[in-house]
Amino acid sequence: GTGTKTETTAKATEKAGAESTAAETKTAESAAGGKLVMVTNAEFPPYEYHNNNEIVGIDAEIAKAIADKLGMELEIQDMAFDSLIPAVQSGKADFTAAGMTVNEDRKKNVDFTDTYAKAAQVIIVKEGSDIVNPDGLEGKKVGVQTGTTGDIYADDIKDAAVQRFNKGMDAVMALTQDKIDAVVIDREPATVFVKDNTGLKILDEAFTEEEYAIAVKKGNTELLEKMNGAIKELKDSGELQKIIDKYITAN
Amino acid sequence: MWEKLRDDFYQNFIVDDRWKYITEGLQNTLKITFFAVLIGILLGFLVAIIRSTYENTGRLKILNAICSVYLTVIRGTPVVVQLMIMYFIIFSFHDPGQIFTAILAFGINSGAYVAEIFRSGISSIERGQFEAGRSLGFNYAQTMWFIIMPQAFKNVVPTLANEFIVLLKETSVAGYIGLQDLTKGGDIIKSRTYSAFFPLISVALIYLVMVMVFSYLVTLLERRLKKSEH
Amino acid sequence: MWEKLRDDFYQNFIVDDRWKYITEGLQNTLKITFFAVLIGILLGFLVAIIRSTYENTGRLKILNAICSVYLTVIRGTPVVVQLMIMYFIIFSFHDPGQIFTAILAFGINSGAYVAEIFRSGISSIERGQFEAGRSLGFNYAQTMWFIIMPQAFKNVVPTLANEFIVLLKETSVAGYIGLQDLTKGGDIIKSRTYSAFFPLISVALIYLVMVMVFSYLVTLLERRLKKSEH
Amino acid sequence: MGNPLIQVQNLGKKFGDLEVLKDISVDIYKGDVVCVIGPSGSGKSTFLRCLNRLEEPTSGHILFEGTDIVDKNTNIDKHRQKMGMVFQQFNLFPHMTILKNLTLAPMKLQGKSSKEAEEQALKLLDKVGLKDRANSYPNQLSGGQKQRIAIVRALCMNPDVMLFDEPTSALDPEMVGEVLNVMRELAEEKMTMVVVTHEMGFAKEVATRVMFMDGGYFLEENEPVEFFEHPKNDRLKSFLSKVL
Amino acid sequence: MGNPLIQVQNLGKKFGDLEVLKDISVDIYKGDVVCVIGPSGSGKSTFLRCLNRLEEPTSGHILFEGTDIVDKNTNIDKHRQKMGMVFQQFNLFPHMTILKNLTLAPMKLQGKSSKEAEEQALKLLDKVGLKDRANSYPNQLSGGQKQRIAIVRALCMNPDVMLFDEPTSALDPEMVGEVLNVMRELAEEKMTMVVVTHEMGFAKEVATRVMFMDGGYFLEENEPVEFFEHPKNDRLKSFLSKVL
Ligand SMILES: Nc1ncnc2c1ncn2[C@@H]1O[C@H](COP(=O)(O)OP(=O)(O)OP(=O)(O)O)[C@@H](O)[C@H]1O
Ligand SMILES: Nc1ncnc2c1ncn2[C@@H]1O[C@H](COP(=O)(O)OP(=O)(O)OP(=O)(O)O)[C@@H](O)[C@H]1O
Ligand SMILES: [Mg+2]
Ligand SMILES: [Mg+2]
Repeated sequence: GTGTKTETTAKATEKAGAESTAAETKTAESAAGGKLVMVTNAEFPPYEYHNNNEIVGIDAEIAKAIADKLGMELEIQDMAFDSLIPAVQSGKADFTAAGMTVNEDRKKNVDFTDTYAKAAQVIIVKEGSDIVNPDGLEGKKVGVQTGTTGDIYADDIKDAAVQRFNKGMDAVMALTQDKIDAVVIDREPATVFVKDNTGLKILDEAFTEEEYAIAVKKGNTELLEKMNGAIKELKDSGELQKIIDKYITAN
Repeated sequence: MWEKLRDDFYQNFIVDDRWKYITEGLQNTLKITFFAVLIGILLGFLVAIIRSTYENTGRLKILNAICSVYLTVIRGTPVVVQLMIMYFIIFSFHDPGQIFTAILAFGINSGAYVAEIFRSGISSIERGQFEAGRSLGFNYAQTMWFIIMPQAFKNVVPTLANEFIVLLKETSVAGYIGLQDLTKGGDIIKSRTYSAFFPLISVALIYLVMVMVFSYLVTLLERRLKKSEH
Repeated sequence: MWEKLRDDFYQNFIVDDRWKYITEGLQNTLKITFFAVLIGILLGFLVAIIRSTYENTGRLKILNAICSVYLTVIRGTPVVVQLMIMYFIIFSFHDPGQIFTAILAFGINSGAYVAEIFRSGISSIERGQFEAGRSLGFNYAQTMWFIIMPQAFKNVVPTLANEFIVLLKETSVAGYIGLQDLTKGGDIIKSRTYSAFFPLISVALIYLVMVMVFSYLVTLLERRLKKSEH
Repeated sequence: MGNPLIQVQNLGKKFGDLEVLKDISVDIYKGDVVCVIGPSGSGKSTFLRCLNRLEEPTSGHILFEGTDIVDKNTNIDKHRQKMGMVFQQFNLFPHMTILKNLTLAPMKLQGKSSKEAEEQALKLLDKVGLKDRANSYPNQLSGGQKQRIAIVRALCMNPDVMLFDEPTSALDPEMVGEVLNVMRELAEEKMTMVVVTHEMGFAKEVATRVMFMDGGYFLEENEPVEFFEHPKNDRLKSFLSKVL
Repeated sequence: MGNPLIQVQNLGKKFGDLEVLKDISVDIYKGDVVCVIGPSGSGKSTFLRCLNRLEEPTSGHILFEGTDIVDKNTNIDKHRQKMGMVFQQFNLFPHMTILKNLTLAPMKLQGKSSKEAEEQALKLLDKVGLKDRANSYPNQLSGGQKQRIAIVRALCMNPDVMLFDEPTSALDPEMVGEVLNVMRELAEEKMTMVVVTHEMGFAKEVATRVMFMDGGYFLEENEPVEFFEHPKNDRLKSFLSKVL
């Protein structure tokens, strides 16, 4: 994939690094000219969001670290969450890192790397809400972000009216404006949302628990293995945890 | 290949009753379009009357000024921005429901275009008709009511019916406020199956069929109106 | 109150250079609109010629049929669905870039409406002009080229210029394929500051100002064309 | 002769900078058939339209039955009911049957019952030979028929004066006669009429007075024989030489 | 008299079910000035337009200078260059100056240089008294001037026959004369002309033959004096009684 320079991109500053890796990637079907194209939905702090006209966040930094290890240039494109997997499938992007939970449906369509973070779907409500645990969602108006795991599981809540927003933030805003009763969304962005908006809280009991991983095109084992190697290195060196800590605690 | 198509179809529509996203979305799309058209016609008619009266007689100056602002603002901004303003700003303290919000936003938007339709309908009636009415002794309002309006209305009925088609397509951005319309219904399926082909194409086909059917009805209507023209 | 507004303004535009989301988005919006209009005019012109020729002479039957399908499909489906089909289905194996995809989708969409503009421009030229040309001995193509087209083109220039305004507003859904246009620029700010008012209103204002400026230019153009009419 | 039915005093009319009527004074008496002739663009229509204020005069006064109808406070709608007007383009109401065209104004404005209004309409329709077309729509009639209906429509209000603006110019030559015949009968019944026309034959035969308008003035006025046979004004002479 | 310039043989023309021309045969010779008169809708225009195939005849043949122009294989564009046509509505090209209107066809179709074409155009313009308007645009002219230009435009192609369809019907009465004068001069120069007209005076004075069309046939044909003074056909008699 290529992108014109006016696109919302965050380019890794590193030029193509170690010659040997660069030569290798040339042969990989996924890479064009040593560039790795990542797609994400940059409305999902702290994993990915816009800041200073760049897409930043945990995923962005991990991806950059991986790209550095592979000696490739990283380009990040922003799109709707439910478009991410189709973009990877179609080869428009090499991979997606978007706080994406591993589940069976998705596994049918893409290959996941080793997981790099634990996550949970949590419930945000207004302070003083009568919803105190996941069972309380029954029959309520529940806001989710289209295509997220929260969206998919919310389908199973009994009698709930699920409202699907293009962005998690729009769902939170609808909650603060009393348009809905609760938002089901990943824990990390939820933490940020609650911190940034007064009068919101996260219920103690999580809605579901799961793990995040990076997804590549099905069958692209070459890239998958390389990324797994890089992730392992980052984990072992503690670099990965540093990145997560930086965002989760700094925020 | 055939196998794959069948499987894709199964995944996209049958599993988990996913076709319901489409049918529910379609219902909402039709509901929004229908009521928005009603609001649009009402609003457009009022605005057209006010503006025609001002142009012909110089009366209703303040109302006319308000109408001008309304037309400029609504025609000067994209409907999706209007929809978001309605949802996130105007109804930020009270929620009348997404569907209602959408109906209101699209209705107000439509009104600005319908006003132009009515106005051109009125001004397409020859000046001589107006003069003939006045010279018989009818005043301005009587002339408009007995002579101009019935002719103007008949002229614009097909265009008004067309406005339904225009709005049908415009409401496809209703998903911006989390509302599950037809387009969003396809989006949701796409987000479940990670395949774009079936959901997008079937949504497009449904719009296409609806537009073609309504266009055909408009043609019938036009023909009937023409026949009743003596 | 005043304090709060100032702070909100600061938060929404100054902090982290957030205003840049707007200016960059605006650039993309203008770029997409401009090139889409060019494609639309080109395509619309071709389609109009083909259809007029078929109607008048019965030639170009197959091309005319293709044009009919094109017009029906494009006018029968919402532009946002077309945009997504272009992005997720048609360009699913090769990505020419979001901007290019958007330009193409909006251009193809616009072409279907521009074709109608041209066609009504051509048919607004009195039949007598065509007959005068033919009776002097010009053939069909010569008559169209020397006599009909120059008049038709002059008639539709203001409407074509208007098409720019229409598209400017339509491109506001470009965010659907992740492209950062003006509307999406405001959205991003909104997602950073959790306040809808400033980003949405300022986006609306920018559209409004652009539309008003372009409308004014179209009026100037119309006046100039009228003046050059002898 | 008594008081004039219409007294035009120093009438002036400008369209922007264009001074179409300059200083027109003329009295029209009951029973007068005034024919106005003149070159195209000389202001004939404008003059006629000022008489019932379809055009607002810029200066001067028009007294109709003693009331100054140029005065903004005059209820012009009331007075227009007494002044029938017939247009070159007929201007029948296409969305109504002939009968509805004829009865609308009497019913809505004079409060006549539909029975009364229809009786009168049918009587007048009979007189112009179109009784059988009462339930047709205007577009089903020929030009000549339309114009006769338009005359009847005006007559249904029992006007005191009839204003005609080139009533036969939009007609095929064969249909001119039938319309002129109706007007001729009206004149014989002593209807007061002001007729802008290019039909010199009609003017010669039917008019009590013929007036020549050019450049915003009435340049000559006379009874028809003298007017056509011994014109005095040079412009009238040259005009007549072209059109006769 | 030699061979006819135009031979119309059993010409028929239907619009859908409406049979407008039924079975028309007529020969037109060089120098003929044929005036066609008849009631509205009788098919006069249709007949004239068939002559240069602006309407496709449904049956019959039209031989022009020996070639059957009804034949699909005939290059009608070539033959139309030899048949000038003048329309009721002038149909000048509004986006071009008068000179451009006149020189376009000679330059593009006859390959004349712009100098040649302009010289000829100016000569003809001078003849109709409009040389000073060469650089005007059509909308700056009066109706009579426009029609004279339209005649000149056709003449610039040096046609062998001129077809006129009610060339004066759209004109103000004062302007009729100037156009008829141009046509009269053409007739004197022995131009072959077919003229559909309501101007009986012109027909009487200028025509070599007058033909009366009604119901899709030519019902009577004669030289003008006999035609107008001793009409034989009843329908012609009634027609003349109305229009004269
Ligand atoms: N509403 C108007 N605005 C501007 N100018 C006008 C208007 N109505 C008429 N005129 C001008 O006033 C002049 C007189 O027009 P008017 O129609 O009275 O002439 P007329 O004598 O009736 O001519 P005709 O025989 O062609 O009907 C013309 O130059 C005309 O262009
Ligand atoms: N293109 C057409 N389609 C259908 N009917 C037509 C068409 N052109 C003419 N006609 C009909 O053919 C008949 C003859 O028309 P034509 O114009 O030849 O009459 P005309 O003698 O020239 O009348 P006029 O004096 O009014 O010009 C009319 O009834 C007319 O309605
Ligand atoms: Mg007039
Ligand atoms: Mg004719």
